[in-house]
Amino acid sequence: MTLQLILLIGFCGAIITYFAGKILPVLREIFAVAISLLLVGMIVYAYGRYSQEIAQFGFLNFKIVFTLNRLSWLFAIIISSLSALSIIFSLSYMKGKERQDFFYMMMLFVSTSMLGIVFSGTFLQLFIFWEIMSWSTFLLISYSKGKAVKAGLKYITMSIIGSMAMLVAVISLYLKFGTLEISVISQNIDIASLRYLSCIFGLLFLGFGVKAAVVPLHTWLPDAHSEAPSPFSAILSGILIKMGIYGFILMMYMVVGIKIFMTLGVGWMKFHYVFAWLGVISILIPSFIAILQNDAKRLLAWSSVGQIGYIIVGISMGTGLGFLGGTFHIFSHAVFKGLLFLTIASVEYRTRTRDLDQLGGLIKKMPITFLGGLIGVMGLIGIPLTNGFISKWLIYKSLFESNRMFLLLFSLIGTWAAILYGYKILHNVFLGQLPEKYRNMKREPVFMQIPIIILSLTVILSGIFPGIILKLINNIAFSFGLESLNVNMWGVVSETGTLNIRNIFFGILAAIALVSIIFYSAKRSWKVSQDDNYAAGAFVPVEKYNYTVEFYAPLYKMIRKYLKDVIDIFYCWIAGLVDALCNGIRKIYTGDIGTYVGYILFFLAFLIIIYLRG
Amino acid sequence: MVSTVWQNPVLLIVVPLGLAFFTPIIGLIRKELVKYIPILGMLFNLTLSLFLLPKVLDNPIIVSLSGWKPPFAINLFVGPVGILFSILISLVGLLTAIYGINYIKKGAVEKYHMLFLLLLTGATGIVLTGDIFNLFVFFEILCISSYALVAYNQDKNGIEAATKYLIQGSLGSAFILLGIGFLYGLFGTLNMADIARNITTVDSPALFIAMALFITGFGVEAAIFPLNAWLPDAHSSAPSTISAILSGIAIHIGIYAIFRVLYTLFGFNSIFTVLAVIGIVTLLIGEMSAFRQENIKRVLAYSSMGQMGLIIFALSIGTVDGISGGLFQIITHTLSKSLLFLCVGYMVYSTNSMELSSLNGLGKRMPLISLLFTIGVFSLIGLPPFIGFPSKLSIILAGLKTGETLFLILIVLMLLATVIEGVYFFRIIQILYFKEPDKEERFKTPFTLLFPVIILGLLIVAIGIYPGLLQEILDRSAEIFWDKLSYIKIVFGG
Amino acid sequence: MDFLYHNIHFIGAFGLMFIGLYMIAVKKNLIKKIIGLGFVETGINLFLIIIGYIKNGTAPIFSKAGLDPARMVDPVPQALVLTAIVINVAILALALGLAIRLYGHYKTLNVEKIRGLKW
Amino acid sequence: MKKIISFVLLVIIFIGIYFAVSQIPYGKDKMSVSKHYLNNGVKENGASNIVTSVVLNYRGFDTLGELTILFIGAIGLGVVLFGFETKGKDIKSPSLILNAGSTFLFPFILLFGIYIFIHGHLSPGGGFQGGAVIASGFLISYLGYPKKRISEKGIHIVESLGGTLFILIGLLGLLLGGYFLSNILPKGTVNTLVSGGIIPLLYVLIGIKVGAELAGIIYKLME
Repeated sequence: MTLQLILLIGFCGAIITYFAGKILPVLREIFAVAISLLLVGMIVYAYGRYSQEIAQFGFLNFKIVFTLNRLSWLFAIIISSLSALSIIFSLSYMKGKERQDFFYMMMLFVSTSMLGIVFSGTFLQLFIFWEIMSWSTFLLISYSKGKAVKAGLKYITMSIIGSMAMLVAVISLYLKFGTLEISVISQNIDIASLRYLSCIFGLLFLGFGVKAAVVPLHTWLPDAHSEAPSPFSAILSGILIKMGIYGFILMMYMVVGIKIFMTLGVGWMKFHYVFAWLGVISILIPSFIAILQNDAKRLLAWSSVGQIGYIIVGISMGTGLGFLGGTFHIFSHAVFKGLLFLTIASVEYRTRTRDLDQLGGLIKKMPITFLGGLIGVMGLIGIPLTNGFISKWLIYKSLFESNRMFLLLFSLIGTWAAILYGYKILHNVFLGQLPEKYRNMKREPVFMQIPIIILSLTVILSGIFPGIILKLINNIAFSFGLESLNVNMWGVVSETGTLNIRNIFFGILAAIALVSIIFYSAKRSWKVSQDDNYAAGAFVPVEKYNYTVEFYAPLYKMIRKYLKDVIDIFYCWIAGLVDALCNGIRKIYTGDIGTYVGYILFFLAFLIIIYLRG
Repeated sequence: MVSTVWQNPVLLIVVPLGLAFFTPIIGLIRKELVKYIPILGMLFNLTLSLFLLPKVLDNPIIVSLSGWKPPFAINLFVGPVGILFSILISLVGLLTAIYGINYIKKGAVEKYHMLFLLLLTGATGIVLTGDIFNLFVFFEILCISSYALVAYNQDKNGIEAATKYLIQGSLGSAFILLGIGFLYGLFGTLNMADIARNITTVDSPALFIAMALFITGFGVEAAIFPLNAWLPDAHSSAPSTISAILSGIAIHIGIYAIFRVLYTLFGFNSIFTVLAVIGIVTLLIGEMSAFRQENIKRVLAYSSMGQMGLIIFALSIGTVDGISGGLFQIITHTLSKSLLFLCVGYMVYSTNSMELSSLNGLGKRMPLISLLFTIGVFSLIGLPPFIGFPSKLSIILAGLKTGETLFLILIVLMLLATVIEGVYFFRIIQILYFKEPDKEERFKTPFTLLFPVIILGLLIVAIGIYPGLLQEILDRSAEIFWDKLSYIKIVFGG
Repeated sequence: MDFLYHNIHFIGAFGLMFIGLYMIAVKKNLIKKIIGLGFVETGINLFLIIIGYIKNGTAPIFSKAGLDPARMVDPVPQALVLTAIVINVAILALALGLAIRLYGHYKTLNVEKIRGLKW
Repeated sequence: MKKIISFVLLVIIFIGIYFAVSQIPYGKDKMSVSKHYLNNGVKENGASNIVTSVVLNYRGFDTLGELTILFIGAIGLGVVLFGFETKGKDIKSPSLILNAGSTFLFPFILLFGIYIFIHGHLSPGGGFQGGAVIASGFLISYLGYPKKRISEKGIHIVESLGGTLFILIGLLGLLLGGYFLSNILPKGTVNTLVSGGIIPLLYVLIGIKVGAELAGIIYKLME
């Protein structure tokens, strides 16, 4: 009953929140936070109680089964806690905005439907919750109006296409296996031919891939993530795109099994191979595109595509280490990308802009936000002692061990790009010169500080003690029949020293100590105010002296011409084509009654001809 | 004797008819009372149909009229399908009648209510009758009253649409009559069961031509492509209550008629394949035409056309599953489309414009109506947890179950059409919610306008979450609908 | 000639229908279209009556004793035609009413000009 | 172009119809159900005109529908032409001959119509035909006195009563005979005026109703 109860509480809570808001705004906020925290609590409570529940009533003739296993628990906890933090964050962020009842309702709706996805024991439920997630997300993406409207339409169009493909796959699974229960299908997977499974994978790739924003299907993401309300962007980037990954993991490891999966494909085009390459492309190009962005959220959005690439590369390796890395990256990306989006949101909340050319120097004004941003960027880049380091390290290691040098190389290049854009966002927002207009800015409200602090601590703590989560993931991997690795509190132990944070931790502490000793003992500089802008005695106007504009200008010149989003242009072209076609089609209704009568006669004649000929 | 008289299904047709005839006299007593007559009639029908439903699920009832056994007199075949349709008709009719109390204010109000009731009676008659010529008569009742009602507003568009509808529709009826003539010439009888019994004895072009005539004739009402040119005009120009009835009921009745004739009388298997293709073509054309419309009611009308294609496709799959899915889709479409038209009716009434741009930001100005509109739209696209999802799912399931490549291709096309449908509907949702309104002031909605819409919305959600509610009824109905032999057997009493 | 002789009834009925359909499809004047509709209906009614005809049959009325039921023509098509005529009357009346209204709006009955609703 | 296409389509259709018609023998006896009517109709209904018997009893439900359609036609015309003003055209008063003739003929036409529908079960004719004749009487009176109006309310009451009574008789049949429209009255002797059970009664109602409706339609269209 617990799982159904969780979902029930989520959905009903969403609706209650809406109506509570009609009565009293405070009531709504209390409800929203309470329900999201309650969900977190229930999921924490459910830890270790892995079970399968068959629902009392079916859907059509299908059984409804809810399952909780380690994998879904991991996802559930990420979903529920990140959305709880986002909702807490929204308490301040959404203040004074219109239609808040709706916003909170949809936030709860989206997160509960994602919980529904991970608790699904049958593909049917998976699809149902998937669709609920799609449309509720759509309603939130367009929330801010303006450009968001177009972004929402783009999102939902791709999303529908994806889910239609998924629907076909689901139904064909049903016809093949006579059931949609995931556990039953995975037991009987042998009766399906490889060709059939490849087709299914192709279809599901469309379905899951759109949500996961793998490269040819990513075009909705930059628009949607940047235009959505910021707390929701955190959810979008942090967990929603992971739902696609969840689907992939489910299919690859749980349903089909990794052994069969590695043999899937057409000829030499093995599926996992294609998949890994798509992952690498997702790392490489979007990361460079991200450098070019001047909208902070758009930059982060492109970076999300890149980070998803790491996850995909990791899980498509089919080794224990790769799985460990990929899945850990799901967690770490959720945390640090959520953190970054919230950071930007709190900057945006105070400054009313997220244009990187106009911001700068906010370090003094919002120190906690800066700290959050710093830690987030460190995680993003993968600096040791953050969780991003752990996952990326593991992924590189697995690539290395699987002898995929090209993949490794391209992933590393992607990381350089990550460093560049990570620094760009950090610098352009927080460092440098403070624009004049923000001189009297207040600090961020407390409800924004709490989630940022919690997430920052998570990034650091899970970077120092990765074992807590690695152990769980290792168990998941073991249950999928992958090789079990020796995981302890500090990392993965093996003869070659796969990952040992203890050494790194102390090493880095020592290095920091060393650097600071040198830095302070060899101090030759003096402090200068940023506004000490004298150029040969002449006073330089403050506004113009803002070097955040055209950051990395030479680099832009070099790479810009290669980095058009060709795929997006292609899709838009197709959309235009369809549009024109539709406009043409409706011209058959000419408005002339004689023509219409002609149609009727034609139809009759057509039927008669059919008969006379056959 | 007296106790069972009130359960006689013939009352489903006769009582509303009598009420409609009696309306002018009531109108003489008090003009206001006339508005409540359709409500009375439909309430009666709804109660009786719901009461009859469990009975006919076991055994369809045969009612012979004038006291002679079939085939000598007209008989009613009251099966689950008929009662299902009757419930739908009376439900939507009831809600629309309630909506109409405050909605219809100008024009010949009294006559509107009479015609409204007669239209619904005609629809009920079609689904219950077991006689081909009687079917034609009721079909004409349905058609002629809808011609008149489309023109009710008497504006330029309404009259034009009604004229076009009338010419195409009566051409269709002429074909049906010709088809009936052929059948009578071949078999010397008009009772459907009797014809069905003898149909194997004849194998001639006349039979096929008769069938082609029937398909064409009923197809005009059922909005098969390319016979559906009247539909967008008529549905968009009629008063919204009538659009709701036309879109929610009238066209489904056309489909019922086609498939009753095909399943029970003819049953050429090859024609089902052709019809399935035509259905998908209708779907695609409808959705594509709706894509670029700027007139909200025309969007809905074209979408109705598309949905008709989907239903035709489902019913031509030719398996019990397919029929069950098709019936389910009919219910979906009836509920959703009447909901949408009623919502839009109020929107158009308030904003005085049918342009999509006039709906900007209505989500703020009339929140409840917009919410219900959204529910209806989601249900039509087929998103869970609304009724459209299980129905679409069962259609796809039925189609793929046949395992034929043709159906696979058709289903892929159908999904493509769903994408197109989704896009334009989502665009409307965005216009409702995410565009700045021109004015801020909110509209107050009268309760009589709100009540029917809320009921429809609740039904959509309830069945969407728990489709098991309908599943058994639909499966049983589909079985009886499909089974020609048992039809004959039941009519002739074993 | 023989063909004509034996099928003259059908030719009459379907000829009317053909003319009517052609009128509906081609003529531009709305009234002519409506007249075409009348033609079609009449043709079909004629066809129905022909179906029920029996060579040398009598009317199905037992007005005096000793009439042989076997020699009477089929009464059913006559009943049908009765109904069909009434239906036709209703349709034509409505159509004419609409035409009057349409003329009021457009000041023309040329259907090619009455194209307010399209696409 | 359009003409040619239409013509070709029509030719195809009629080729199909030709094939179909060639299957239906002309002038041969192919009755199945109506055999029963011819053989037993008189016995079962007491009406000597079998067509009437079919129209009102065996297929009485159709007739009810038919009445409804005419009713719809009348109301529909009312809806379509609601509020339509005659543009103050001066109606020329007709010639003296028409004027006097219509006054003279009107009662006779009415009488003839009534005769037709009362004898509907005995001889050719019936409610619809009688109603049409009555309506033509009204037409003549209209031609004679274009300015005179019969009361629309009166027409409504008549047609409404006609329809309602028809249904009430049917329901009475359901109540007493167990079937809608069952012939509950005694059959009487064949070929007398009072025979055929409810049939003459119904035909009278139909006659009045149809007369009223057609007259209504004529007046509406005349305006």
